[in-house]
Amino acid sequence: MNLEYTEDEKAFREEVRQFLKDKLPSRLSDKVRTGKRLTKEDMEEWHAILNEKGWLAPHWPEEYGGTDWSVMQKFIFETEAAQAHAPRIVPFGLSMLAPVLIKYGSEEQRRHYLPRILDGTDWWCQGYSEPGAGSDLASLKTSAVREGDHYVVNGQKTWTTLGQHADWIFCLVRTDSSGKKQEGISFLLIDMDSPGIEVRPIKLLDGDEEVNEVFFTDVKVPVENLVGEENKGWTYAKYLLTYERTNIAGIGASMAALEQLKEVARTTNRNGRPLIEDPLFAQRLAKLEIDLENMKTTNLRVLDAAGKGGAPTAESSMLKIRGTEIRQEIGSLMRRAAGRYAQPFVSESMDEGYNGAPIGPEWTGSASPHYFNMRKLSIFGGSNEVQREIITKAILEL
Amino acid sequence: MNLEYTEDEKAFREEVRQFLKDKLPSRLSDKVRTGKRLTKEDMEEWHAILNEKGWLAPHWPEEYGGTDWSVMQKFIFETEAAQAHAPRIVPFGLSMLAPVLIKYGSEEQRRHYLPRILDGTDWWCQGYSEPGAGSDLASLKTSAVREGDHYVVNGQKTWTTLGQHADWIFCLVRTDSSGKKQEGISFLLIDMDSPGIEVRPIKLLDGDEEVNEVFFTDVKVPVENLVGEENKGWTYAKYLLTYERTNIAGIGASMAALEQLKEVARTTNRNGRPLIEDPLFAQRLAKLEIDLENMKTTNLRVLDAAGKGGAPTAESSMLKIRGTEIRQEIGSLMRRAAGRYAQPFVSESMDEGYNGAPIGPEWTGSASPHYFNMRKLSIFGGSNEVQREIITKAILEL
Amino acid sequence: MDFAIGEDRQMLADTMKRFFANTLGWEKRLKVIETDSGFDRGVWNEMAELGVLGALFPESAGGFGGGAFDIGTVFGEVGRAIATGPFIGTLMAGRLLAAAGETDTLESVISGEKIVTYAHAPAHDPQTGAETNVTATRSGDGWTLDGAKGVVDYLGAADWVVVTANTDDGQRAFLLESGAEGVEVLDYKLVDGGSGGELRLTGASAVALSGIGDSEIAAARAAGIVALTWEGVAVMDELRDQTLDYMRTRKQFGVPIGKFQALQHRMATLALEIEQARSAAINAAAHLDEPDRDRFAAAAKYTLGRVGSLAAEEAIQIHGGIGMTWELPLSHYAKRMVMLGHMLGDEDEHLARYMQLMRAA
Amino acid sequence: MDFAIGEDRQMLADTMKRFFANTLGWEKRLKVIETDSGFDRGVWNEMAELGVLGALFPESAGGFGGGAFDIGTVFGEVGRAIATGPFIGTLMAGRLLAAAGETDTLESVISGEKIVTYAHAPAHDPQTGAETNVTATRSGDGWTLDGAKGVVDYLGAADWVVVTANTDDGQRAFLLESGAEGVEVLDYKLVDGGSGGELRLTGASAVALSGIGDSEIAAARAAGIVALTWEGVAVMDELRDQTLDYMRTRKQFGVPIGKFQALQHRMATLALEIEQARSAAINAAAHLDEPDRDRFAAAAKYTLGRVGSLAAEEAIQIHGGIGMTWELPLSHYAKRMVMLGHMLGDEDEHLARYMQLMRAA
Repeated sequence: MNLEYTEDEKAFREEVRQFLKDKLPSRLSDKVRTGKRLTKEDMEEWHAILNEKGWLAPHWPEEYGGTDWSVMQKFIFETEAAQAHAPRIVPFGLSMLAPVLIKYGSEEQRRHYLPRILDGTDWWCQGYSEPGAGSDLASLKTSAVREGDHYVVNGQKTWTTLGQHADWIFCLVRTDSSGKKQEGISFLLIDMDSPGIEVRPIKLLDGDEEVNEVFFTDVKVPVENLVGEENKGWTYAKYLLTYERTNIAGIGASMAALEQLKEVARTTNRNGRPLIEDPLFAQRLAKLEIDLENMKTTNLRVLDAAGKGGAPTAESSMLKIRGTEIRQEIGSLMRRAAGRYAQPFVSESMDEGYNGAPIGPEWTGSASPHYFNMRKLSIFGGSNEVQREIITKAILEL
Repeated sequence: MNLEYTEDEKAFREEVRQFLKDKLPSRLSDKVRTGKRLTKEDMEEWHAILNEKGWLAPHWPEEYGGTDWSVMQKFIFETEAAQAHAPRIVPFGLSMLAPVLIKYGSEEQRRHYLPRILDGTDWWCQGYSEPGAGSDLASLKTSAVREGDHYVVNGQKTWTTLGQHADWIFCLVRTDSSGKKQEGISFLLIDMDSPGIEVRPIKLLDGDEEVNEVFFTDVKVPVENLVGEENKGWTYAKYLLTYERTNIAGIGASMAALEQLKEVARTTNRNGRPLIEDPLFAQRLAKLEIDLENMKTTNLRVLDAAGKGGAPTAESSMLKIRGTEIRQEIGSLMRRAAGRYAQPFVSESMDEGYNGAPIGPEWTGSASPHYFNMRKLSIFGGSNEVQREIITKAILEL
Repeated sequence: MDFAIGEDRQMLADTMKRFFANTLGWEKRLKVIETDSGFDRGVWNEMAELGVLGALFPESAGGFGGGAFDIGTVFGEVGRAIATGPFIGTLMAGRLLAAAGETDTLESVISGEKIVTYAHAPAHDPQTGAETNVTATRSGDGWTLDGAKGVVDYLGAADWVVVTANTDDGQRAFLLESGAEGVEVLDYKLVDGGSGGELRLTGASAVALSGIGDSEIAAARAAGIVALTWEGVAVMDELRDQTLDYMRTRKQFGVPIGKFQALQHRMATLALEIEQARSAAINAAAHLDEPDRDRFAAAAKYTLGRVGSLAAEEAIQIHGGIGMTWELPLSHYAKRMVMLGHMLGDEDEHLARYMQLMRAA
Repeated sequence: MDFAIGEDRQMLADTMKRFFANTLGWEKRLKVIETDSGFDRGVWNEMAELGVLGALFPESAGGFGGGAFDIGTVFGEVGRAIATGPFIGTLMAGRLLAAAGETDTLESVISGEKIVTYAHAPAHDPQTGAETNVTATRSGDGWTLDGAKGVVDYLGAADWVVVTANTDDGQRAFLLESGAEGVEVLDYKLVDGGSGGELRLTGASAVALSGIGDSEIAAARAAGIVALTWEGVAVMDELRDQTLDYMRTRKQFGVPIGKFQALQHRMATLALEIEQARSAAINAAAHLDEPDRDRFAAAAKYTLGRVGSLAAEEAIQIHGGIGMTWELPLSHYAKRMVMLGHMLGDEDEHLARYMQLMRAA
């Protein structure tokens, strides 16, 4: 057993660090570090920088623009980028749609869509959830009826993250209602400019609008936009949901956030001493750090097993649960650290260039909104309850 | 709202305290306080003292020997007795069988059995659980077949607490297997001296033998020992299970045990200071004490509602869950307080008159056995999972 | 022993329930919390006319209640309606005004004519990063205040502020006109839709409240904690009931999610914890005028913080995405719940206080 | 990075598994733990002949392993078989003997001929109620030991005891013959079926181990913690697997209890926590010779204590009454699990240590 990085991995880590030092704009990393809102342009800027370097799609095959990195290299890149406060890469095209196209799409679809994902021509969003189909995704109702060269799509999707920026949406639609609910689902690519599509933002409890409802009224979609076979969409959907799990625990983001939290605990006084010397706060912090240190190794063990030829396994459900719990707990401790200054809410202060009077320590401004926003982590991407169901069946064999 | 005792209640409390001071033998209270084993004779001694005073059966109607106390008086008596380290009163005859006889038994049964319970002639034990019927009590299989003037009983009961001392056992038996499982159960009184009964002690993980298996092989039971009607036993069983709930939270026992724990925390040094000044131990202790203070009031609120004419309600399931959790947590903290001295196990040191060399602080000797023994609280008497089911249906209405 | 709240208080509660239902319906409330002040002055005045604020103070000070369970009753209804407004500031400032015999001032507060708030916690100084507090110095017959206070409840709407300050003789309290010279108010919105502000004082003139020192200030704080815990328990009740309603109707996999045992058992635990929090709030009220006041106040505020976060987080989690939306009342109750934890000291602060009192006992 | 345990260690593990299966079946173990010493000397010797004890020490000291993952491998199998015996005493005393170059003594321990244990923690003095430790004073060429040590692993069976003691020059370690004059041994059974003892020394002669001071003693402790955490994770694996087996077969209300979702979700959480504890144990081993050894040791022992209690309590609870019976192996695993938490410092002690290191970092 050896938990050290190999020499090659160390060299790679250096290369990544140098790249981040040279190419990650401090304007962007400052925004990420201080919890400011990222604009569409911010996200596109980082996307383009990575694409120029050829590091945008590490998990794609090399022939389409991937990097041929080992799982460990991918892990190193992700943790280093997170610790350097790089923006998260918008995953919908790169990490969700692309693997499906690569495995199940036609060669034409791959040749057409993949380069446009890389160069930023197409911003994709995801059309999975519906108002009546949350954890029970397969009960979706949005229908696609074949009429000549087209499908006609009617229905509604919801929780469509960043859908307001999107050029395209990949959708699960119902093409057959006669059999088992999983068996009549198809996977369609839909141009967001199509007549009959309406996007309505959903205001969340922190006042922000990052998710949307998308309504489809007689939307015509060319049949060549079907991925794979009709009524086989559930297979592709499940593949998509289990594919990109190397970063599901969000270790890098947690490491970066914990460092900030510890800095806050060292520099914030409460009752005349730094929070890190307050036994009750310090024990929360210590328990959290221990949990994260353990999680790092748990994550690497799962990656190591996957790298040895295993596919992503049900173990990733454990990573999802504890990884999101850790991120939520970090958010919770930042909120606690803010004390009474967790209460003020100046929405504009989270935008770039805000010049208003500062209220409380700077980092407190986003503490509560971030805490509330983090609740989504245990709900989206397969709720933590759904993950426990997966563990029950696949690992516990109950 | 007024959480103070009334003047009458205060006077009653004084009377109880005086009685305990005068009549509770220090030999017994010392044994209880130091976690020593109680013998059958010890339990009988306290039983007789209470009977002499007329305080043995507060929850019985006065005509049979009850006290006509209010729920608050019963609560005061129970908490004062526990805090004075009185032995617990063996409940099987007094608090389990007697209420069933009073409500559902014949006048002959009441006149015969109740006085014998009071004067200690009959020691009762409970024949409810079976190896295949734990939480799912109604699936019991022990059969009673009517043959002339007798039932012939065959089967097995288990977890029969203190059955080794018992003269009689009250049993749920199956008299009809044709319909719903709840509908073929009868309630029988069986003399433990009957031919065909065998009692085998079950050794528990702490090495002690307080529960038993009871085997029935062609045991003849006179039909007049049937309580109520044949096949209606499930009604009586449920009544028994919900009847005696005023003390289900074990507040008095917890208060007494917490006082001991705090004394230990004040007098035990760890790393050069008393445990009560160790922030990690002290916060466990403070959380526990707060939970118990809250529980005291929750318990009184439930009693108050019951005293105003309400029957014991599903709220008592909450009392059962949190009450047992608190008692278990006290046991857990005693074990933690013992540090490395939680490991030695000198079984004989828990018997009266043990003269061996003491190992570690005196109270550490029973810390681990007691901790393990306390696990039963969340299992027996309707497991805490079963209580959550009751809450789900009766309170949450889900 | 008696756990009934009493007829008069029940009437008060019923009145408030009806009043909020009529004047602060959900759509109205959504509009109110989008305003700068975060509350509706008209509703406030109407409510004052009903006598709600009078219930917080004893007859000797122009009110008609002032007992711990009166406070609890009022704040319980505030919580149930998730009403915004300077409730806690009115209570705490008003208790000190009452103790100081400033009945005229208090009368105009009780009637709704004037708004008063309470400034006690120090401010974070954005220049130095340090905590800054207010000091008071004698100036002729009166006093001059300098320094700053942080996160003062509804400061922007206040006509008067009761400010605590350090003097050569220890801590005292002062009555300050918010429009006076040397008073700078920086007001802002709060996470729960209300408003707060930073109070910066430079040689501002103020009137000393007579007879107010550490012990009266501690008593006002204890009354504030009773208020917050009763408000909190009502908010928890709402979080639980709204979640149970959702569980009965929302279907997944063909059945109401309330049929999933894992969720049932979590809700059973939550319901139990809420009953414990209710008992803690009752204990805090019952001991408000007793020697062990601080122990029960600490226990109640600790319990509120712990159970409150659990209630907010479980309610959102069980709702799923919809529980995170602005549109649903639930998310607003969750925000209010969590923010209550940050007022007058959080869970850890009160647990530490309890530990201290336990050691000393 | 590589998480495979390696071929040699896998062979060692397989050998131990077979050995325990053949020599320490369940009925045999039940008899062994009823004896005074709580272990079987014959089994111990056979095991030593297989080379199991040699795996705990480096070649330079007559062993053939001694790395952190060797220790982990051995103690993992000890845990899985819930084998009793002076394992931890052998490891910790042996590490100090090795460091002091006492290879002859160590050789007879590795071969099974002699038994050594390790006495470090102070004793509770039943007369004074105080903690008493051992002090060493020079006496001619040698040393004299006075004082007491508490809860010494398998003291009654030991031929030798490595005793730490305070001297004028700080802490040192000594080799003591258990039969020497001035040595009083009070031995007793332990909760988990093994044995321990109080060691009382009155002018007992002992040999100083050369070159052993605070830092070597701390290293032995860290090795001991690696051992306990690996043993503990194996015990947790057993608790989980035995409980899952029970859940698949035990029926209530007509279905296996494993079909109850509330229990499923609790077991999912437990399984997750056990993986975290395994990672903690791996981390402790990986850092045994690194500068941040103590941080990872504290993290692992804290995690072991926390998850261990959870595993023991959940396993018993889900089994119900049967989980509390002597007859079922499960209850013995649960007892061993909880007792591991009490060895070499408990959960809270290690969390406090971690907090201290975190503050200093």
